[in-house]
Amino acid sequence: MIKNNMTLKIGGEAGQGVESSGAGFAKALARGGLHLFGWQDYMSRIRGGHNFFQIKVSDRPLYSHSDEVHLLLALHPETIDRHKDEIATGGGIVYDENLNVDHDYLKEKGIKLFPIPLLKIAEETGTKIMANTAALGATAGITEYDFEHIASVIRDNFVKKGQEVVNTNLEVARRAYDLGRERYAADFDFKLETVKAPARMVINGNHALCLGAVLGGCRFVSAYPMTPATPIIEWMSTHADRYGLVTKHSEDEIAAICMAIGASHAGVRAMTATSGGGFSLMVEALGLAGMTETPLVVVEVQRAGPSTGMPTRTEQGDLLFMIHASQGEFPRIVLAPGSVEECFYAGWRAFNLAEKYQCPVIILSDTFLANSLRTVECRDFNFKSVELDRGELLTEEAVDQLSEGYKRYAITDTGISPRALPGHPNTVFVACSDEHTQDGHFEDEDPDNRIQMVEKRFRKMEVALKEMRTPTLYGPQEAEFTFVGWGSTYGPVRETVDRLNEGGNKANFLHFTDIWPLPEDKISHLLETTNHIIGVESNSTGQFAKFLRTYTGRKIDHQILRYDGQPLSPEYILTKLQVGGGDHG
Amino acid sequence: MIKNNMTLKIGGEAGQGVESSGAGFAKALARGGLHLFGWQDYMSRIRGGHNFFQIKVSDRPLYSHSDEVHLLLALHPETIDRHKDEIATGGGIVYDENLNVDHDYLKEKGIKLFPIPLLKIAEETGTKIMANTAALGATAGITEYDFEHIASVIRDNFVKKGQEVVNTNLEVARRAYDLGRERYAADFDFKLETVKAPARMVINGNHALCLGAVLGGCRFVSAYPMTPATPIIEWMSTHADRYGLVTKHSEDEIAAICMAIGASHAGVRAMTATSGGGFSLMVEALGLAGMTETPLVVVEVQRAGPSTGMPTRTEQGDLLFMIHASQGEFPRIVLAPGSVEECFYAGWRAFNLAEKYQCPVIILSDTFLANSLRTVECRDFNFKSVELDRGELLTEEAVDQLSEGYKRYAITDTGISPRALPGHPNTVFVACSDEHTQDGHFEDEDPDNRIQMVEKRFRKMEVALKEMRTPTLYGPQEAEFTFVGWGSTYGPVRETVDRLNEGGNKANFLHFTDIWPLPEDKISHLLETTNHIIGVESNSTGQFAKFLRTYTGRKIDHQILRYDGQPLSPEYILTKLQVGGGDHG
Amino acid sequence: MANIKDYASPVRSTWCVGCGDYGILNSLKQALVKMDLEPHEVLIVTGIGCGSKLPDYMTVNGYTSLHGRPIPIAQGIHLANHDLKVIVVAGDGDTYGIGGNHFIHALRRNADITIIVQNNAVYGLTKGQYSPTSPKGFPTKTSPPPTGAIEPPVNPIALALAAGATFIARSFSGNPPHLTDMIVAAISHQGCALLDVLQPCVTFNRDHSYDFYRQRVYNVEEEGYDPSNREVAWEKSSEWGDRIPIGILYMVEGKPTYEDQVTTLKSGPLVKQGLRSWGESDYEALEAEFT
Amino acid sequence: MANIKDYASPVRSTWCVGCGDYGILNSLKQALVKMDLEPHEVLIVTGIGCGSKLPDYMTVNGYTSLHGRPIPIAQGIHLANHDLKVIVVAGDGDTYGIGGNHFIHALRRNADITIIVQNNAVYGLTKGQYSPTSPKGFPTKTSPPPTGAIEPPVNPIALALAAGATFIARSFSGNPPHLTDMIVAAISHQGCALLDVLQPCVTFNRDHSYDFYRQRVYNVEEEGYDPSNREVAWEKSSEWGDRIPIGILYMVEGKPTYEDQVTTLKSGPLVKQGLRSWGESDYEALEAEFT
Ligand SMILES: Cc1ncc(C[n+]2csc(CCOP(=O)(O)OP(=O)(O)O)c2C)c(N)n1
Ligand SMILES: Cc1ncc(C[n+]2csc(CCOP(=O)(O)OP(=O)(O)O)c2C)c(N)n1
Ligand code: SF4
Ligand code: SF4
Ligand SMILES: [Mg+2]
Ligand SMILES: [Mg+2]
Repeated sequence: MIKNNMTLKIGGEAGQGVESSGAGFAKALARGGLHLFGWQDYMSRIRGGHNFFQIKVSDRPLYSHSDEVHLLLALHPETIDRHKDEIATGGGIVYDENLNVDHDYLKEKGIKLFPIPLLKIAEETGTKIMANTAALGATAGITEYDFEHIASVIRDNFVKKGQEVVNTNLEVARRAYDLGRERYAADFDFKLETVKAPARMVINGNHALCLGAVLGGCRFVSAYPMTPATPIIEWMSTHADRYGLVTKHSEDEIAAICMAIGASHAGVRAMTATSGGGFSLMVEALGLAGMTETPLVVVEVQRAGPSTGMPTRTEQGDLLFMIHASQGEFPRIVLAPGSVEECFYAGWRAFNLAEKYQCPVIILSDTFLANSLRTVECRDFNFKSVELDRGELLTEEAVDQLSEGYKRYAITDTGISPRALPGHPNTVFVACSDEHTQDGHFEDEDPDNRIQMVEKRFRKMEVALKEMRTPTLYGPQEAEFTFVGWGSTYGPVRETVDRLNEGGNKANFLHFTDIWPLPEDKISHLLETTNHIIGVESNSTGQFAKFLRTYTGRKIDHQILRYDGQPLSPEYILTKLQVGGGDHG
Repeated sequence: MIKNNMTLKIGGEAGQGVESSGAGFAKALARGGLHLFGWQDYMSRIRGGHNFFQIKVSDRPLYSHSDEVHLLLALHPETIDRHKDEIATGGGIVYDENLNVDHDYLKEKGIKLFPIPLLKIAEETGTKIMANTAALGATAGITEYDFEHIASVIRDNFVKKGQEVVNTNLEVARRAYDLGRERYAADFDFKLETVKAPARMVINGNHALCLGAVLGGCRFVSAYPMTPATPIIEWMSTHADRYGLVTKHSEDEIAAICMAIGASHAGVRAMTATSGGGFSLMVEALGLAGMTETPLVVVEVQRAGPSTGMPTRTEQGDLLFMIHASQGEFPRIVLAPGSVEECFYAGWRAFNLAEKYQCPVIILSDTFLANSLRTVECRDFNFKSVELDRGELLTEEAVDQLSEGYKRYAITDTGISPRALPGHPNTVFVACSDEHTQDGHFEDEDPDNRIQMVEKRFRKMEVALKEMRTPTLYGPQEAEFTFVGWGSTYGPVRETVDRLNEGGNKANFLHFTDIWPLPEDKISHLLETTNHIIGVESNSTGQFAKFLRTYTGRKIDHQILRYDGQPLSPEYILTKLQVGGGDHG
Repeated sequence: MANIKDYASPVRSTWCVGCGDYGILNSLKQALVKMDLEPHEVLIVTGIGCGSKLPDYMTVNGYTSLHGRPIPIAQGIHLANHDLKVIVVAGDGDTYGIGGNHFIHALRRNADITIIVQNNAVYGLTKGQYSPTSPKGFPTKTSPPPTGAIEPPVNPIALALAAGATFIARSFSGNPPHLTDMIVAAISHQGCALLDVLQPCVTFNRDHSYDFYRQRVYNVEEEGYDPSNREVAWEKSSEWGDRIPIGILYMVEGKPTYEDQVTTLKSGPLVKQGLRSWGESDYEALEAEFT
Repeated sequence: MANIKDYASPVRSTWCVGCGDYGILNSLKQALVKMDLEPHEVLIVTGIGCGSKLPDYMTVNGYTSLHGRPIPIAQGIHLANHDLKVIVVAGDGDTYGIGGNHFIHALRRNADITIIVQNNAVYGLTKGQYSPTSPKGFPTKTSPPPTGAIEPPVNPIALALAAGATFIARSFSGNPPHLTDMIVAAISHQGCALLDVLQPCVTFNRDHSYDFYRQRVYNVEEEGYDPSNREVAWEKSSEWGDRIPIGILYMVEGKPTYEDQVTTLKSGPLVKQGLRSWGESDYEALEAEFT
């Protein structure tokens, strides 16, 4: 018997409730003190097709999914066709007994079959839409998981629909649970059992980022829907009244970023969120924020490009674009969180950085990170630990005391000019997208003023550099080979390192989250002690590897790149480690 | 006496005709067999302010201006205030005798003063707007240049206004010429004299590019005005009827690039032209061309950024932006011509590359290159040498013969898929911005198809690499130090190398025009034999230096960067060579 | 003779069962056959959205482009080859939201293309946010209660009229014969033609169902409406509620198209003019300009 | 009391002598003083163009932004601080050309900002290309003879009306008293106000000179015009030729502004609400959502 160490995969058509079932089961697991990593995969369509939700469960913290599946919950036959070969030894399939399934083939492969009259139970007890409830019940039964956790989630999810709906669903779940347990539990080796544990949240990257942002003082979000960033404006909008936000679904992404710039100029912490295509439309205004030194937070949730690409698939294809977007040269900060904790952290830290350095801050996420759920300790999401630092924003009192002409773009040692908000008689000024004087007047010609201004702006980055975080080292100090990754590669690489070290190898891992500006010296120093560096990225050209070479001179020795739209997994990395990966200029 | 080796500078307010006077004098010089380099500097305003036109003359080919001025033609007093300190020993100032001038100061500095009753001559003979004609006449007189060259330009310029206007202008010029010669020629050491020479054109980078493009088969130009790229759509539009072009000044840059993509998709060689800000708006559609494999030529004439920046000033601030613009990864080609000849060449070559590799080609120019005039041998602009290569574009006959289903995105060894134009029954297909199958159907999920398509697209770049030009080496094969430059740094660096070598140093120069894709091996090989590399760029962060390090590992030893909006000059480079230049992240 | 089967596609649609886009797809095919146009004579440009997948579901020249940008792409194609019938098919978000500027300028210049809007008053593909044509108060995740959508909806008919459109029609995807007729009329029109199609989204916009529209739409033609009168059309444009007019709401004939007025195009489609051949006199003229 | 001198700027204008932008600048200052607004209570957002340099020539809060984008920036500012009077001043290219989409959507949502358009029917700053309001046939370097500009001009009044504007006026920079009144009226209006100002560009558009307009403009108010009637306004919107109407062409009062309807803003300007303070119950609610 293998306890609390398995992967469950729920598959079905778009519209069949794969996502809600997966999320529900995940919550039930977390409430039982278990750790999980949940990965959602959906197609770019509204109905039909094939979606799945894969949940890895463990009693230790998880950072990635694995490719092996132990229990497959099939809401339609395609789920079985597509995923049967992922099923591990001893694994099985739960499905409605009326589903048309090629028993012989599956049995031959040694896969256990767990047909259950899901629809029948649902219809007999309630209505047929409760078949998913039945499926969850049956799954819990077969794994002998504590029914109460399933019940508590059902109660929470249906409470708005009234006690009767709750009761019927509970009844449906219970019946399926009992049947599953009775018929199949004895034949299934993978079990789930409640563990005593501190409170944990189940959250994905998008939502973690939202929490960080609102707690970090964000009060204005303007955006235009774009997969996979849409949940950000949606979460913010549905919580706007409650938390005193203003959100605006604007006419396009250009308006979205411009509105955020306007709101920030007026003094409100403002952000926009989009994916690569929408970001492309924001490029001009990004430079405006740079030139006018307006704080701005832009979340870019990458998906597989180029162009419309694969809208629901993952990729880290926009790194170099983010660092170089927009004409001319201006300071910016690029953060690439790699876990939900880091998303939360980036969510509020970005606002501090934006205000301290009066520049745009880009948070670079991706489909995989945005949509993957993980259990995290509530203490790691310590809401009270959020720090607020508005940098050199002049207080009302400070402004009251100003006597001479206020210079919005005063030349200072740090390059940071004390910032006043519009509305006070002592600090009337113009923010100017042309090159300008210290007090914000157009200065399109003077070479000396120009040099001063260019240098002033870049001095800010030298200050910022000091608070950029160097990469985290995971694993032993010394190793035969060192993985280098950034952003969402964190989980899969971390798990890979664990497996390698458990297998007797000596590997470690440098995980980068603060991408730009890059403290070159510190990084070069870190790289000096490495033997063989393996770059891992979800793109086809090894963008981070190029970036690292640009600033440290160090060429990555070997690259593992994935660019098929699928997230990296420990298995993928381990396989590629043996065969060697590809690389395009 | 110094013959045919001097710099003339004409300065005045916007609206006073500085540009037309400068261009006129330049033509007169070229017709006399002289070489010239003309540099225009204007402010971002319509009237007033201060503009100038600086013409360096020689009997050998020139590639740059110099900072020293020998004859200053002042149409308003500010010209004198601003430029008096640039006047070389023995140099002088031509101005209307009624201009208010600080004689004492100027005399003390040893500057020769050549007041002439320009306005009076103009008014007595014709009308006061002919004062500029008088000024040119006087200038020719003082330098004892053959009057006939001035006369021939006057005839050409005014012929449309009728013989009387021509005659009056000739008369004005003649009187001023005689007066200038009589009064001041004896006291002025710098002389201009006709030289026998083959026919030469006087042309700037923007127009050279237009010529290359039209001769290269460009028939469609959609653009939105933006300094300094506007003259491209203007030249194309004013010549549209004559040369059978369709041009469209569209509602914005997004429409401009989309129209060009549409026209190209339908089979017409199409381009758009803009500056950095407009390009920022084109970023999303650039990726569309990449994904749908639509040939496209985009001209980006850089100006000083970020954002609106200094609209009429020069900078090379957009290099890394061009190489990385747009989400996701796709093939593109970036060319950065450095002289008017190279602009001409890039103008037609870009269309061949775009069609051969079915991808966007960006021509990166800048204010300095776009606006600087040079004399070039007509034979170097050999119109007949233009080659047309439409790559794997299927002919009507080839398409007639197709039997099976045509695959627009067929997987091939070269990555290049034979391209058919819409309109034939045998090749009906859909161009698709989502990831797609070989026949253009949406394929947003399949990992194998994805890998094939990503690799197919990038294989095109491997083929293209073979025809990318390695940098030109100027100067001796072996040298103590090697300058590395790209695009418009060409002229100033070349002149610098000449001066250094004349002065007993040993310097040479690697000039890059084909930026991307970069044949890494060949370049690394070239760099191996260099001792000390000095990077020269018109930006503040040394973008090309970073780029070179990324792909060759070679770190540039010393950088000379200019980022005050002014073009590089040999004097600037030589001065910085002594003191050492700055460098920001 | 064009045949409906020529337009069939091997690809299975991903649209929801009951989606109004099926009606548009079918009527479009019908209309093309009616006009005796073959797939290679037509080019359909779409944006990004549920409906914009349409070219994949028929056999026809197509360009599935960017969200908001099919209109300028279509204009470029048509300027390069005006032998093709160029039709834009795109969503309400695509056309009246992000693409609004191209929309008004294409109409103003009377570009000789047809614009068919799949107007479901919602963002379908991104799963149900409010769109520029969603009614005030429409609750979605980007316009949650209590207010729902704050903005009143765009009025595409009025906007097109104000932009200078020469053909404006509305139809309903639940009325295939009418829709087919309107598509034929729109494509036949010389100049920029707007056809706004009421398209039920059965998944994200239950308010604007087939029933909702069936109870409300009426054919203006049956009421002797005169589409040539701009004042009347203006009044008609604001009719929306218990009665929703469908049919040709405004049409003026004989106005020159943009393409008609481009000198170079008088010698035929640009692409058929090939790469221009250059003669000595051209070379001389070019050189003369710069010597 | 606000004083005209408070609005003076140390910067010398770069506009051409005689440019119509001077009249707009002067009347704008007059209007602000008349309304007793001080420079710090006002924020002027401009685009890029000759006229968009205006904030540099007065002392006032300003944001000189991007070509075509002042309208969304202004909306963001006003949503964040609705105590400020937020005024967009921008060219015809800026507003009706590249920025056309923001224009129609700001009007539709009745954002509480004022939009003053320096309409010189040409691109001034880029030296004389045709603009969206240039007349058909207008010859420029991007619309050379024989055809000149092919497109008929945009009709901003009609477009605004169709977009759902609640205030539309036109004035002439050669008539300062009228212009001042119109600016006062536009700023005073609750909701999105469009003021199109006929602005002679003496350098690049000689056709639309002061004289041209002086001979044609007439004040609708003097003819007893009723600006509250949308049908009449529609008719008026197409009057352009020997007679050009100026004045308030359409106005509807009492329609809620966008800002009025945003729940969070009922507690006062967002910026004055500060960074929200978080209590235990908030933390619990947030946590509960994810546990
Ligand atoms: C630049 C850009 N922004 C956003 C998106 C995401 N997106 C895809 S479709 C769509 C809206 C679809 O609505 P509509 O145009 O009405 O078409 P429908 O799906 O309703 O048919 C959006 C916002 C995108 N693809 N590109
Ligand atoms: C994105 C972008 N495209 C183009 C330009 C160049 N540009 C500056 S002003 C202008 C047009 C100005 O016309 P208008 O808005 O009518 O203002 P005016 O100068 O006439 O006052 C253009 C095209 C720019 N600054 N940014
Ligand atoms: S979501 Fe709506 S518009 Fe999209 S396919 Fe389904 S029904 Fe049609
Ligand atoms: S060019 Fe025209 S709009 Fe610009 S400043 Fe001169 S007169 Fe005014
Ligand atoms: Mg829609
Ligand atoms: Mg204008």
